[in-house]
Amino acid sequence: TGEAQSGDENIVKIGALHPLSGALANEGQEMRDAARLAVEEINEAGGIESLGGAKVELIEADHEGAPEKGMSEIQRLDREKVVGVIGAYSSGVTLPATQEAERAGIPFVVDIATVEEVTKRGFKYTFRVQPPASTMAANFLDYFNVLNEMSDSPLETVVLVHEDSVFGTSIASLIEKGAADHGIEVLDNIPHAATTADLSSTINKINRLKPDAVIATTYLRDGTLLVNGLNQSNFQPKAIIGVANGAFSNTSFINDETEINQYIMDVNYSINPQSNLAIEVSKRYEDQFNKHMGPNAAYSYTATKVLIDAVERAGSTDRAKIQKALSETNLTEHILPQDSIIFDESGQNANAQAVLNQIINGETKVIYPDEYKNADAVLPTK
Amino acid sequence: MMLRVSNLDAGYGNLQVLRNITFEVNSGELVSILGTNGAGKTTLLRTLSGLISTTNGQIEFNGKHIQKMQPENIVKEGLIQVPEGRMLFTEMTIRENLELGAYSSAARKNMKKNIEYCFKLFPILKERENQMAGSFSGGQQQMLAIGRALMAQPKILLLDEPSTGLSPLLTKQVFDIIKEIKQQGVTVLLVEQNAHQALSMSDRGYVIENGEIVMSGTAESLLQDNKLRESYLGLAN
Amino acid sequence: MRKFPILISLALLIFTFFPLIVKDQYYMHIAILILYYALVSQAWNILSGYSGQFSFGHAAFFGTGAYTSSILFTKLGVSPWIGLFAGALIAALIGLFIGYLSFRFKLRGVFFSLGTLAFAEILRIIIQNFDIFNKTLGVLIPYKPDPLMFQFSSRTTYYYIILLFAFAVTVLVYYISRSKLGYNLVAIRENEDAAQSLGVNTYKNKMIAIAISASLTAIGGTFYAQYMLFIEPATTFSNDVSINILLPAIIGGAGTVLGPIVGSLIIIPIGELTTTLFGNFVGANLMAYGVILILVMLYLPEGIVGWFQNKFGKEKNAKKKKDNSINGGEDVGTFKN
Amino acid sequence: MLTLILQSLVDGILMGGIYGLVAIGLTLIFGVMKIINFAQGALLMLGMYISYWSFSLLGLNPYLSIPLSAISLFFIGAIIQKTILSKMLNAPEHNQLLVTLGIMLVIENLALILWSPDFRSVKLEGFIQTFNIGEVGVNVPKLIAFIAAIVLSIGLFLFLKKTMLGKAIRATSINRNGAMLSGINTNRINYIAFGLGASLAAIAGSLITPFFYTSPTVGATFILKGFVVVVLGGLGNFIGAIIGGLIIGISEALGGAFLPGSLKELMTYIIFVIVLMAKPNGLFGGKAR
Amino acid sequence: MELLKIKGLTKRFAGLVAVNNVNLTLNKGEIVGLVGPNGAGKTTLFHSVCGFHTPEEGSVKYNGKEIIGNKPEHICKEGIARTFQIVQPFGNLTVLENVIVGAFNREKSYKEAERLALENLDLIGISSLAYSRMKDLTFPNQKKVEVARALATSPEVLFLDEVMSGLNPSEVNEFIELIKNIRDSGISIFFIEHLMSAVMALSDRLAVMHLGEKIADGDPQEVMKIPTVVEAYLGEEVS
Ligand SMILES: Nc1ncnc2c1ncn2[C@@H]1O[C@H](COP(=O)(O)OP(=O)(O)OP(=O)(O)O)[C@@H](O)[C@H]1O
Ligand SMILES: Nc1ncnc2c1ncn2[C@@H]1O[C@H](COP(=O)(O)OP(=O)(O)OP(=O)(O)O)[C@@H](O)[C@H]1O
Ligand SMILES: [Mg+2]
Ligand SMILES: [Mg+2]
Repeated sequence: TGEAQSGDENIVKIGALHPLSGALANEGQEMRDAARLAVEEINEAGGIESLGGAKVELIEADHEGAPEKGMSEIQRLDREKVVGVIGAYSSGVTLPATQEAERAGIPFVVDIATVEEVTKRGFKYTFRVQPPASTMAANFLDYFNVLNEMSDSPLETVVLVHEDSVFGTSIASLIEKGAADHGIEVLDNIPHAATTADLSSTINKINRLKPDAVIATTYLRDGTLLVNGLNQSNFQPKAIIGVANGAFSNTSFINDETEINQYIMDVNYSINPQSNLAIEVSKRYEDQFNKHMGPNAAYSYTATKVLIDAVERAGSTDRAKIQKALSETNLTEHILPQDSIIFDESGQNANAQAVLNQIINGETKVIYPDEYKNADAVLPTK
Repeated sequence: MMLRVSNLDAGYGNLQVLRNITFEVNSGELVSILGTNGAGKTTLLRTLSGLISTTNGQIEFNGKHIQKMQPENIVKEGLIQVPEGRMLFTEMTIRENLELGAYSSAARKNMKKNIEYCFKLFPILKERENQMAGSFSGGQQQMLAIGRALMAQPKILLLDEPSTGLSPLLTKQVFDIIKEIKQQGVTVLLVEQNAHQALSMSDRGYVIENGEIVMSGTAESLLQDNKLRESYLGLAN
Repeated sequence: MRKFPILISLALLIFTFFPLIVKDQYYMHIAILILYYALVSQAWNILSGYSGQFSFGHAAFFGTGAYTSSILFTKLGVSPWIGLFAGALIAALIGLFIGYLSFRFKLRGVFFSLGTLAFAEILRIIIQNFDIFNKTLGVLIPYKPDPLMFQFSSRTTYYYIILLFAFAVTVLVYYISRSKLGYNLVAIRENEDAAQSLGVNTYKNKMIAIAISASLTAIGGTFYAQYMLFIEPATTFSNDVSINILLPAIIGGAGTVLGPIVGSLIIIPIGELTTTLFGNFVGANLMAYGVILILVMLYLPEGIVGWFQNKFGKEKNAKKKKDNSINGGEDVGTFKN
Repeated sequence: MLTLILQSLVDGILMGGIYGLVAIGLTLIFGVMKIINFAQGALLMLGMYISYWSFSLLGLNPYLSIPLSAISLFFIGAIIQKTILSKMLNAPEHNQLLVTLGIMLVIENLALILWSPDFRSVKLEGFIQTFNIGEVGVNVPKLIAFIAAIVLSIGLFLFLKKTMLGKAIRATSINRNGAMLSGINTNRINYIAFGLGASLAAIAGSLITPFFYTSPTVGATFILKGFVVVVLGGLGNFIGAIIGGLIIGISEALGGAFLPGSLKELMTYIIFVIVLMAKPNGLFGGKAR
Repeated sequence: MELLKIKGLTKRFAGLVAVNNVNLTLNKGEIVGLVGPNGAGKTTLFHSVCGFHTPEEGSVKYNGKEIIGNKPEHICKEGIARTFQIVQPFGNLTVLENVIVGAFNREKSYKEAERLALENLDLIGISSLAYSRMKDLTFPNQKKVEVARALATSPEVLFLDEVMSGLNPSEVNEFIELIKNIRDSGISIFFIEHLMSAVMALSDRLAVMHLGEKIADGDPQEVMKIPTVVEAYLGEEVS
């Protein structure tokens, strides 16, 4: 299966597998756009040098959020002779899709998929750029303590609110596990369905428990319901902190909900605001697609770049060689708030980490760690 | 002439049931249609009402060609049918069923009066006006079906075996009502298995068999016909 | 239907040789999906196509099968081959429970449909809230090919297994359709009062139908889990699963033996075809799929097999009719000389 | 504790009103016309988009764009009925289900293509979002929706029971041939009924717009509960739909306050199943034939 | 021998007493007719005996065994088969398939059931319709199929609810012969009919219901002379 792929010598095909339609289409299309941007940049810069300036072609695939669709799309991409794939956002699709890629020997660079197991199956062809749930949780706990050190009104009690798919659940349960060690008291851990039309019972519980902070892992719609509901209720926590939150990092939320989003924090993967490259890319993204480059887009962009970098270094369209090149990745020029991108044995981006963001006056800023920050934190007060 | 049917063909899908049917009904007449089981009588009435589309031929009603008209417009013209199987609104009350009989705007004006008239003809309908039609007994449903048709103020009334399921007493009453309706100037086209009784009050009759009209004549002549007596009236000579 | 044995053997033959001719993994995967959907849709067909109890919640049985074998395997190391039967058994019990509640209390029509849907949701919520089921995290089955553990390195093996399942179930349905049980079920679908008046124990027969249907669907669930190696409650118990299960049977012809297979043979490739043709224009593929659904239902209201039976069955019936009347069947026509 | 219970009750009642609101259009199409309309959520979504675009392009308050969305959807519904559903009046019931599924796919994906999957929201300036009664907060947009639900359900109840048109709609769904023979233009009645069902979906959509994001798949959020509520209340029963909605809303709110995890959702379905056991035709359903 | 004994049977519908304290017996080999004005409660009585309604009071003994409270299917298994006044066809099945469902009541194998079904279709004289779809048949033919279907269950007792309505007089005469033949084959018959010619020709005994009550029971000729019967049912005199 590992052989040279493209029919046309001067074209290198890579696949992008995302939920382009269905309930997750918003995120999926945002990520596809980022991949398009990355490919465009490469081609503008002269294509893949080691392959004589071969152009990169992006083959876009839609998995609709359905596992078996993800599987068949991988095979379709295989027949298209892609040299590698990026994707796939939903953990439920990423797991079978990467497995299929493993079988077929297709390098698969996961842009987003939170669940730990993606890189825990001993697969050779699976790599992940995003920090997994455990890193997200660990980062959150650390930052939380840092926050408390800075502030004169420390946060002691929290309520965890999370959407109940594997994404929210895995992060929330890891936080709950580690909370005690970090001196945090978890008053409750409340799940909800991401598609829910109503979060008032969650809000009522929060009202009763009166935590210092609400820690939320949600998608856009439910996240907005939560913040809105809290805002309208009689109790205001000192802080609302998202973890990998799909709302607090979303353009719609940041731009449209200015009445309620002031000072909300979010521990999230994102771009590095101290990097000129990142600023440039996100500017171009914004110009081209008319929306803010959120973390999902940033990671798809990076995943595409990582894959192409490997092709460049492999100097071949042979998938096995690309796999080898990927495992030797050491990408220093990237847009993420982390050291160089290198993959550990399991294929996980070893330096991946989240940063602490805060929405300040309708813009999202990094407030910690210091090396990446572009604004000072507005600390919770009482 | 009120109704003239010429060279009519009709059927269900690929199945042709009616073949080259030609007959007429004059204004004020009571005409019976006889025929064995499955001969096509019901199909004929359905076609007249527009429930089945014709494949050939013409239906002229009061000078208008109605073979291409929608059923509801045919009703507006005054051609009303008491269908086989009654086709009641089973989950609606007796009163609502009657009211819906007077759906067309002309009939709606006289709704109150006509309901009273139906109640007079069939007192059980008044007694049970709020009962669901579906829980009526078979015969009661038949009365309701006739009542609903009368609500539409028919110019011509098509009755598909109206005595089906009625007790002898009620059968008599229904025939009396048909006579009364006729008296009032309504033209009647009657399909009946109770051939003897039907013919004895009819002006003329047609016999339909295998979808074709095979015999016609005045009521008396038909009543005297030997073959008819044997195979339709069950009277061996 | 007398042609069935010939037809089915022929199809089996073609399907058996398919992998020898077609090596492409993509086509193999599609073929597996076709057979898998033929299996679960056939299972649905028994309850809903034959006995007319329209289930909207077969995801409940599918999920039970998938979860039983996967949990047994990952937590206790029980081979999914055993899990397959355990899942089928538990699904049958759940089916009987749902059946008891629905049929004893005379839920009919849409009430039954939404009742089954509610049960699928109830199961999902239960799974999502209990640790033994890994809550919402789902179950990841480690990738370690081992035939004894229902895991194969070659896709062809999966193919032959699902081929066997799908055809076994189809043959089973063929026999049911010609048996007392089959006639009872159809009678229940057409008119329960009449069925009862003819001595059909409607409750018992419906219970049998739901038990068979549930357990066969669960077998499909186990297969799916072993093939995908990952299941999670949100997708496993979703409405989409229930709809995908009933789609082939209706397209092909509910209440016919070959309906689910034919429907699956059509609907799965159409889904792939629209993706290939319109895939670059996101949304257009699903729109096209929707349009095709509408057209099929408009022009083939009784499904593909139903349409065939009507078209060719009619001629056959007409012939039989004639034969009969020649053999002394009474004829009309006393008048025409 | 008491505040919590009271607050939960209020939230539950308001949310129940929303469920009821969604269920009203559904109970007309599903309960009276006997069409299992999967596309109802998609129609609701169209209503939301109409209100959204009226707001963002014309600056029209969503409450003012209700007539626009209602009328537009009436015609869309009538067209769907005329071009598609009217052709399958004699087909088996479950076929309609697949057809409406197809319609849903077409509408949702058309919306995806036309308007992208972006989430859109309407922000009403200077609009009071909540007020307090004692310590209990009441959400204003939801209250408006709740009142609208009650008004609409009573209106429709009277419409179907008292007017000739309403009776004709019921008659047509019971026996189409019988209706034709009574002089009812059944095709027209079906366009009107389906159009009305669609415009009720649109009204619900417009009323939801002020507090919920609009996106192509938003219909799914409401429609499943909508079906549950319709069945719970008894098919075709408008008052039943509201009461069914309230039952679900309140039980969810109380369940959410006192049950761990996402078990509150279980309440909906368990209540649903229990009600059906006791009353196989829904709370206010008539006797089975 | 008393085959079926109905005692004190009462069935009410919300305020309406549809069947009021009715006593009736059917002896082996007998044909009993039941007449009465529309809405008298005849069909309701059938429904109550056959398990489709649960009567409020009374008992029905079949072969000495109480059958009230039994489900319709059990009553059929016991040996009572019935037809419906408002036909209850299996609309999408062929006529033959309709009858096969009945035949499966006692038969196990498909072959046997099919044979039995064809036999009964032949008996009723509708074999030519065997492969027609039930819902395409005219009502009278559907009723004939219902008779064949009921007979195929191999009953001891046959309940017929207005099977002859919609037949023309000659066809009625044929049907009368048919029913007599069925009786001669050992099946007792209890029938409702409004066609007086048929009622008089068939009934060994005749019962009359009015407003839910049985108002007469006995020799047909005698019963038809009872003034209350004449008044309630026939109107004026007997023809
Ligand atoms: N919906 C239908 N589809 C197909 N064939 C039909 C349909 N309805 C009736 N037929 C057939 O058409 C023929 C004529 O039927 P029709 O109902 O007109 O007879 P009829 O003269 O009214 O008989 P009856 O006295 O029994 O009511 C019959 O052979 C019948 O089987
Ligand atoms: N399900 C029901 N609910 C309410 N009333 C009913 C129900 N079924 C029957 N009835 C009423 O009970 C009475 C007896 O009805 P039944 O059908 O037994 O009459 P019948 O003697 O068979 O009349 P017919 O000769 O007209 O068929 C009627 O007044 C009828 O309206
Ligand atoms: Mg007829
Ligand atoms: Mg009766």
